[in-house]
Amino acid sequence: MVRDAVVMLGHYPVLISVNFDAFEGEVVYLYGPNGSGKTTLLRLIAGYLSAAKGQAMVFGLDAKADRRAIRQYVGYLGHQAHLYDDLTAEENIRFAQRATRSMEGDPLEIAKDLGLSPKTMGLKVHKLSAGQRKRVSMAIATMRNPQLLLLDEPHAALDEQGKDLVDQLMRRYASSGRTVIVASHEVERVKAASDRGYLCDRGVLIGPEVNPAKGAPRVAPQLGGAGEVDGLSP
Amino acid sequence: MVRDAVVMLGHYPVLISVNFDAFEGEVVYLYGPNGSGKTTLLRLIAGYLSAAKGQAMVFGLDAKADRRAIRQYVGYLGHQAHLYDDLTAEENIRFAQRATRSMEGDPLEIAKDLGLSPKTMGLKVHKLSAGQRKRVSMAIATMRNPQLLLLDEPHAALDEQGKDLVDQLMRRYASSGRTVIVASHEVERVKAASDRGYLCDRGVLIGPEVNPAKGAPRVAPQLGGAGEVDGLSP
Amino acid sequence: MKNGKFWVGLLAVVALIGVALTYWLGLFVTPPDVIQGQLVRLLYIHPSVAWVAYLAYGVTSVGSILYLWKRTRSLKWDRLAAASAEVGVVFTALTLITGSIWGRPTWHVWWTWDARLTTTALLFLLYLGYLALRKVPAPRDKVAVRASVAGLVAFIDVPIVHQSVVWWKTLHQSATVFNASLSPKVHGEMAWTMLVSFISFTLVYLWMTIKRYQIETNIDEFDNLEVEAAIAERLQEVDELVNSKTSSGTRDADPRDGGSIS
Amino acid sequence: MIRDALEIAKKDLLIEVRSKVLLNQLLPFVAVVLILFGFAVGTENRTLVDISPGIFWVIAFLSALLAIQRSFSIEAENQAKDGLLAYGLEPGGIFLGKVASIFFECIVVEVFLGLGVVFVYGMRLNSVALLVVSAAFATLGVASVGTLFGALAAATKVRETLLPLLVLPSTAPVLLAVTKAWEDGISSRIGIGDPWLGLLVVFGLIYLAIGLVSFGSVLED
Amino acid sequence: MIRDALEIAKKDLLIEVRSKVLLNQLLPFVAVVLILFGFAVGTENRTLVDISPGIFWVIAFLSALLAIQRSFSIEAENQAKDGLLAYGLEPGGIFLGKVASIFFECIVVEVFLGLGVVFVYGMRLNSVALLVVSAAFATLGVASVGTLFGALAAATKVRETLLPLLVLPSTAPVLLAVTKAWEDGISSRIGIGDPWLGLLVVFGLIYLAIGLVSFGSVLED
Ligand code: HEM
Ligand SMILES: Nc1ncnc2c1ncn2[C@@H]1O[C@H](COP(=O)(O)OP(=O)(O)OP(=O)(O)O)[C@@H](O)[C@H]1O
Ligand SMILES: Nc1ncnc2c1ncn2[C@@H]1O[C@H](COP(=O)(O)OP(=O)(O)OP(=O)(O)O)[C@@H](O)[C@H]1O
Ligand SMILES: [Mg+2]
Ligand SMILES: [Mg+2]
Repeated sequence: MVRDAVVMLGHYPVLISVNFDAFEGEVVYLYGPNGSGKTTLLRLIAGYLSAAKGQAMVFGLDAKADRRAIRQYVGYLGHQAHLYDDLTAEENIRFAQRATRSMEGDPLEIAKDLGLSPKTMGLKVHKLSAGQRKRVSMAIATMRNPQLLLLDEPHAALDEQGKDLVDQLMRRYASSGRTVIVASHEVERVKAASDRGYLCDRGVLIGPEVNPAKGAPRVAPQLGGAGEVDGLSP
Repeated sequence: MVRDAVVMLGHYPVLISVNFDAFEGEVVYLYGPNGSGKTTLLRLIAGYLSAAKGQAMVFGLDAKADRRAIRQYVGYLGHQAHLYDDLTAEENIRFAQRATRSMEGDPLEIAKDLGLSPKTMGLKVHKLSAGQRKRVSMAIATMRNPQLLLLDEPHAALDEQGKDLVDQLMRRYASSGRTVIVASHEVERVKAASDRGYLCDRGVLIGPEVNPAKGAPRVAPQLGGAGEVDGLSP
Repeated sequence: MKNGKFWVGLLAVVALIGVALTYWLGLFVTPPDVIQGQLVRLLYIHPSVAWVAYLAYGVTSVGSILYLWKRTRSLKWDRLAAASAEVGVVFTALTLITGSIWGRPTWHVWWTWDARLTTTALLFLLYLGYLALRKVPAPRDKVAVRASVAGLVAFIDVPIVHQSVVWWKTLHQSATVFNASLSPKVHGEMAWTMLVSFISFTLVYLWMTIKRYQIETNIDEFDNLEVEAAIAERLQEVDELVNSKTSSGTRDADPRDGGSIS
Repeated sequence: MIRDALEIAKKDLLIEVRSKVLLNQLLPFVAVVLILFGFAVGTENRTLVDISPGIFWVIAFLSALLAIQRSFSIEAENQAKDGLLAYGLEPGGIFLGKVASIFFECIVVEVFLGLGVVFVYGMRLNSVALLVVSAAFATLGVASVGTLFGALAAATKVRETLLPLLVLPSTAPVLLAVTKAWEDGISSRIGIGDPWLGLLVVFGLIYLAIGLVSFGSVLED
Repeated sequence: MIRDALEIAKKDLLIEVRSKVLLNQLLPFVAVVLILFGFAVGTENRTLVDISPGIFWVIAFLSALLAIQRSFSIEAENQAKDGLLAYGLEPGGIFLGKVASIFFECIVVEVFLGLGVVFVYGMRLNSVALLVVSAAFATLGVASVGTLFGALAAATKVRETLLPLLVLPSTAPVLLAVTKAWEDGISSRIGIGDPWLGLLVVFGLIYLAIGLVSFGSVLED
C-alpha cells in the first residue's frame, strides 16, 4: 500500500502524491510512457528507495524501515539481471537457492520449467543471450515462492513462449493467494493476465482500472479496508 | 549477404550454415526463440564477430576484414546502450555526432523527434529510465543516416508510442532506399513493418518468408543479382 | 614431413653433442683462471644461456610483428612467438640461476640489487606476464593479437638489460663478448670453448623451439578438429530440425537454399 | 549469520577459482613490486634486510587493496549487490563472508610474498609464532576495513580511486604496528608477548566489530 | 586522426570534470601516500630529500595507473568501447586521445605532487628545465604503454589486476630512468643535456609509436 507518496530522485519529484494498492491473490499492472515512474514505484515498494513524503507499507510494515523483514517475502525482477558473470547459470541459481534458504528443488528442474536446457545452464552467464539471462533472473526471483512478486518488464527480451510462461506464472501466483505487481509495455498482454491496473503518467498514478473479465469482486476490500487478508495492505 | 556462415562462440557453433540476404530499400526481420542466434547474426554482419566458415559480405566488402570501411555506413543498436553514464544524454549525442562527423542537426531536435524532452536531455544518462536510454541509443545509431541499420530488439523497453516510432523509422529507411535488419520478439509488429523475414531457430535460418502485402516485388533482385543497387549485396 | 622429422632429430643429436663438447672443453681442457680460479668455468654456460634468452625474445618479437602486420598475418607466427617466449623464459631462469651460483662465491651473496640483475629479473617477469596473458581465455585470434602487442612491448627490456651495466655502472661484468667492436677479450682455448658453448646452446634453443612450435601446432589442430566435430554434430541436429520444419509445411527450408523463395 | 557468511565466501572463492585473478595476475604483480622496491632501495644488503618488514607490508597492503577492489567489482557488475540484498542475506553475514574470502586471498599472497622476502631479500625469521600471529591479525584488520569501505566505495561510480583513499589512511596504524611487530619478530627481541601484537589484536577486533555493526547501513545506502 | 584524438580527449576530460574523480579522489590519495612515505622513512630529513625523486615517481606511477584504470572503466561500462568502434573513429585517433587525456591528468597530479615534495619534504630544484622535460617524457611513456595495455586488459574480465601486472614491469625502466634524471636535476650535476633525458625521450617516442601502430588490432580484438 502506498499513500500520498512522493519520491525524489535528486531534486526532482519523480513520483508525486501516488496512491497504490495491491491485495492478496491479484495481479496488478502498471503501464505508461517511458520515464513515467514505474520502475521508481517498484523500487519504492521493494525498499530500494524511500518516500520523501507519504508512506509505503508492505505486509503492514514500513517499506523502508522494515525492508529486511519484508524482503524475505518479496521477489524482485529488475530491468537488469543481478547475476555473477563468471559463474554458470546453474551456479548462480544454486547460490541464490542457498542464500535464500529455499533449498527445495533441483536447479536444473527449475530451469527446465523456464525453458533453459542443461547445456545452457552450464554456460557462464556472460555468454548467455539476453532472453536466457532474463530467464535465469526469473528463476532466482521466483525461487522462494515469494508472497509478493515485483516484475519490471518481465516480457522484454523474451520470445513468445517465454512471454506466455510469464503470464502463466503471474496467474499461478495470484490464484494461490499471492500478489504480483508487474510493470510492462506489453499492455494488451498484461491487461489480459491481470486483475487491476494503474496508468502511470509523468509521476502520477491514474486508476485503478478494473479488468471487467475478472477484476470486479477484487476491488471491494480496497474500499472498505476490511477484506484484506493477512495484512498485505493496511 | 551471408553465405554458409558458421559462427563459433567458444567451442560451440552458434550459427550453422546460415544464408542470409538483405537488399536495398527493404526491412528484413529476424525472429525466433531466445538464444537462437539472432544477436550473433547481427554482430557478425556488424563485424564484431567473424565467421569460422563461409563468408559474410556487406556492400560487397568482407564484413570482418573491411569492417572499418563498412562501419561508416552501418548503424547498430544493441541490447545494451553504448552510452557514457556520467555525461548527459545531450552530451552523449553531441559526442557521437562529432565522432561520426554527422554534424547536421541539433541534438535537441533529433531527440525531440524521438520523444525526449530537453529536461530529459539534460540528465546524466545513468539517471534515465530504461526506455529513455533506449531512445538516446537510437538517436545515436541513426545519427549518420546509415545505409544499413541493424536493430537488435528495438522495441524492448519502449512504450507504445516509442514502438510506433521505431516502426515508422524502419519504413522511412526502406522507402529511401536504405536497408534495415531487425531482430525482435514483437513478431506481429515487426512482420507488419517489414518486407521479408527469417525464422532463426537453434542457429539455423529458415526463410525468407515474404510479406504478402508488400514483399513480392522486392524479391526479384535477389534471384538475378542484377537489380541490386550500389553493391549492397553480391 | 618424414624428412622434417629427420632433420629435427639430427638437430637434437648435434645439439646434444655440442653440449657434451662444451662440458668436456669447459671442465677438462680449459685452464682455471688466475683470478677466478675454477669459477671461471661458469663463463662457458652463463653468457651463452643469457644470449639464448635474448635470441628467443628477439624471435618472439619478430613473430609478433609478423603477426600484427596485416599482410603477413598468420597464426604460425603467433605460435612461433609463443614457443620462443616459453623457451626464452626457461633460459632467463637459467641465466638467473647460473648468475646466482656465480655471484655467491664472487660477491658473497646470492642476489644483489645490481642493475643488470634487476633488469634481468624484470625481463623474466615481463615474459611470465606475456605467458599469463596468453592464458586468459579468448578466441584464438584475439589471444594472438594481445600476446603480440605484449611481446613487442616486452622486448624493449632486452636492450636495457644489455646496456644496464653501462648505464648504471654496476657490479656485474660489463660486455666482454658482445662489446661494440665485437672483438672478444678472451683468448685461446677459452674463446674456442665459449664459441662452442654459444653454438651448442643456440642449437638447443632451436630444437626446443621447433618442438614447442610443433606442440602448439598440434594443439591448434586439435582445437580445429574439435570445432569440425562440433560443426558436424550441429549439422546433424540441423538436418533433423529442417526435416521437421519442412514436413510441417512451413516452406522450402533447406538452410543452404536461403537465397530463393518458394 | 555464519551460514550466510559461508555461502558468500564460498561463492567468492568459486569465482576466484573460475577467473584465476589471484593466481595469474596478483602473484606476478607482487613479484614485480618486490623487485622494483629492491632495486629502489639499492645495493646495500644490510638496509634491505632492515626495511624488509616495511616493504613486505606495504606490498601486502597494496595487494590487499587489489583483492578488495576485485571483490567488489564482482558485486558491481550487473548490480549483483542489489541481488544480495534481495536475497535477504544478513548484512553481518555478507560482511563476514567478504572478509573471509579477502582474508584468505591475502594470506595466499602473503605466503608467496614471505617466500620472496626470505629468499630474495635474505630476511631471517626468528620468532615465527609472532610473525604469523601478527600477520593474521593485521590481515584481519585490513580485510575488515577494506570490506567496509569497499562496500561504501562500490556504491559510487568512482570506486577505483575512492577505495585507496579510504582504506590506506585508516589502515596506516595497522601497517605501522605490524611492521614494528615484524621487526621485533625478526630480531627476536620479544616473542609472542610483543605489545605491538596486542595492539594489532585490538585493531583487528575493533575493525571487525565496527564492520559487523555498520555494514548493514552501508549496504543499504 | 588528430580530430578524432581531440574529440576523445575532450570527452574524457569532460567526464572527468563531471565526475571529479581526479579532484576529489586522486589528489587526496596522493597526499595520503606522500605522508605515509614520509612517516615510513622517518625523521632524518637528509634521507628524505635524497630519496624524494624515487618517492615522487613511485607515487606518480601508481596514480597514473589509477588514472589509466579509470579511463578504461569509463569505456567498459555499458560497453561504450563497442560504441567507439561503431562510430568509425580511427584507432590511432582513439589512442592519441586517450594518451592525451591521461597525460593531462597525470601532469595535474604531478604538479600537485611536486608542490608537496618541495614544501613538505624540502626538496630543492636546481635544473628546473631538466626536471620538467624529463617528467613530460616519462609521463608520455607511461601514458602510452598504459593506454595500450589498458585497452588490452579492458577486453578481459580481470582488468583491475591484469593492468598493473602488464604496466608496471614495462614502465619500470622509465621509472628508473626518470628517477636518475631527477636526481641529476636536483643536484644540478648536468642540465638539459643529461643522457637519462635522452633515454626518456627515446622510450616515450618508442612507446608512443608502438601504441599508434598496434592500437587498432588491440581495440578490435
Ligand atoms: C643472478 C645474477 C646474474 C644475472 C641475472 C646475470 C645476467 C647476465 C646477462 C643477462 C648477461 C648477458 C649480458 C649481455 O651480453 O647483454 C650476462 C653476461 C655475463 N655475466 Fe652475468 N648475471 C649474473 C651474475 C653474474 C656473475 C656473478 C658473474 C661473474 C662474476 C657474471 C658474469 C657475466 C659475464 C662474464 C657475462 C658475459 C658478459 C658479456 O660478454 O657481455 N654474471 N649476465
Ligand atoms: N535526478 C533526477 N532529476 C530529474 N529527473 C530524474 C532524476 N532521476 C531520474 N529522473 C527521471 O525520473 C524518471 C524515472 O522513471 P522510471 O525509471 O521510474 O521510469 P519507467 O516508468 O520505469 O520508464 P521505462 O518504461 O522507460 O522503464 C525518468 O523520467 C528520469 O528521467
Ligand atoms: N561459448 C559458448 N558455448 C556454447 N554456447 C554458447 C557460447 N556462447 C554463447 N552460446 C550460446 O549461443 C547463443 C547466443 O545466442 P544469441 O545471443 O545470438 O541469441 P538471440 O537469438 O539474440 O537470443 P535472445 O532472443 O535471447 O536475445 C545462446 O544460446 C548461448 O547460450
Ligand atoms: Mg522502467
Ligand atoms: Mg539477442
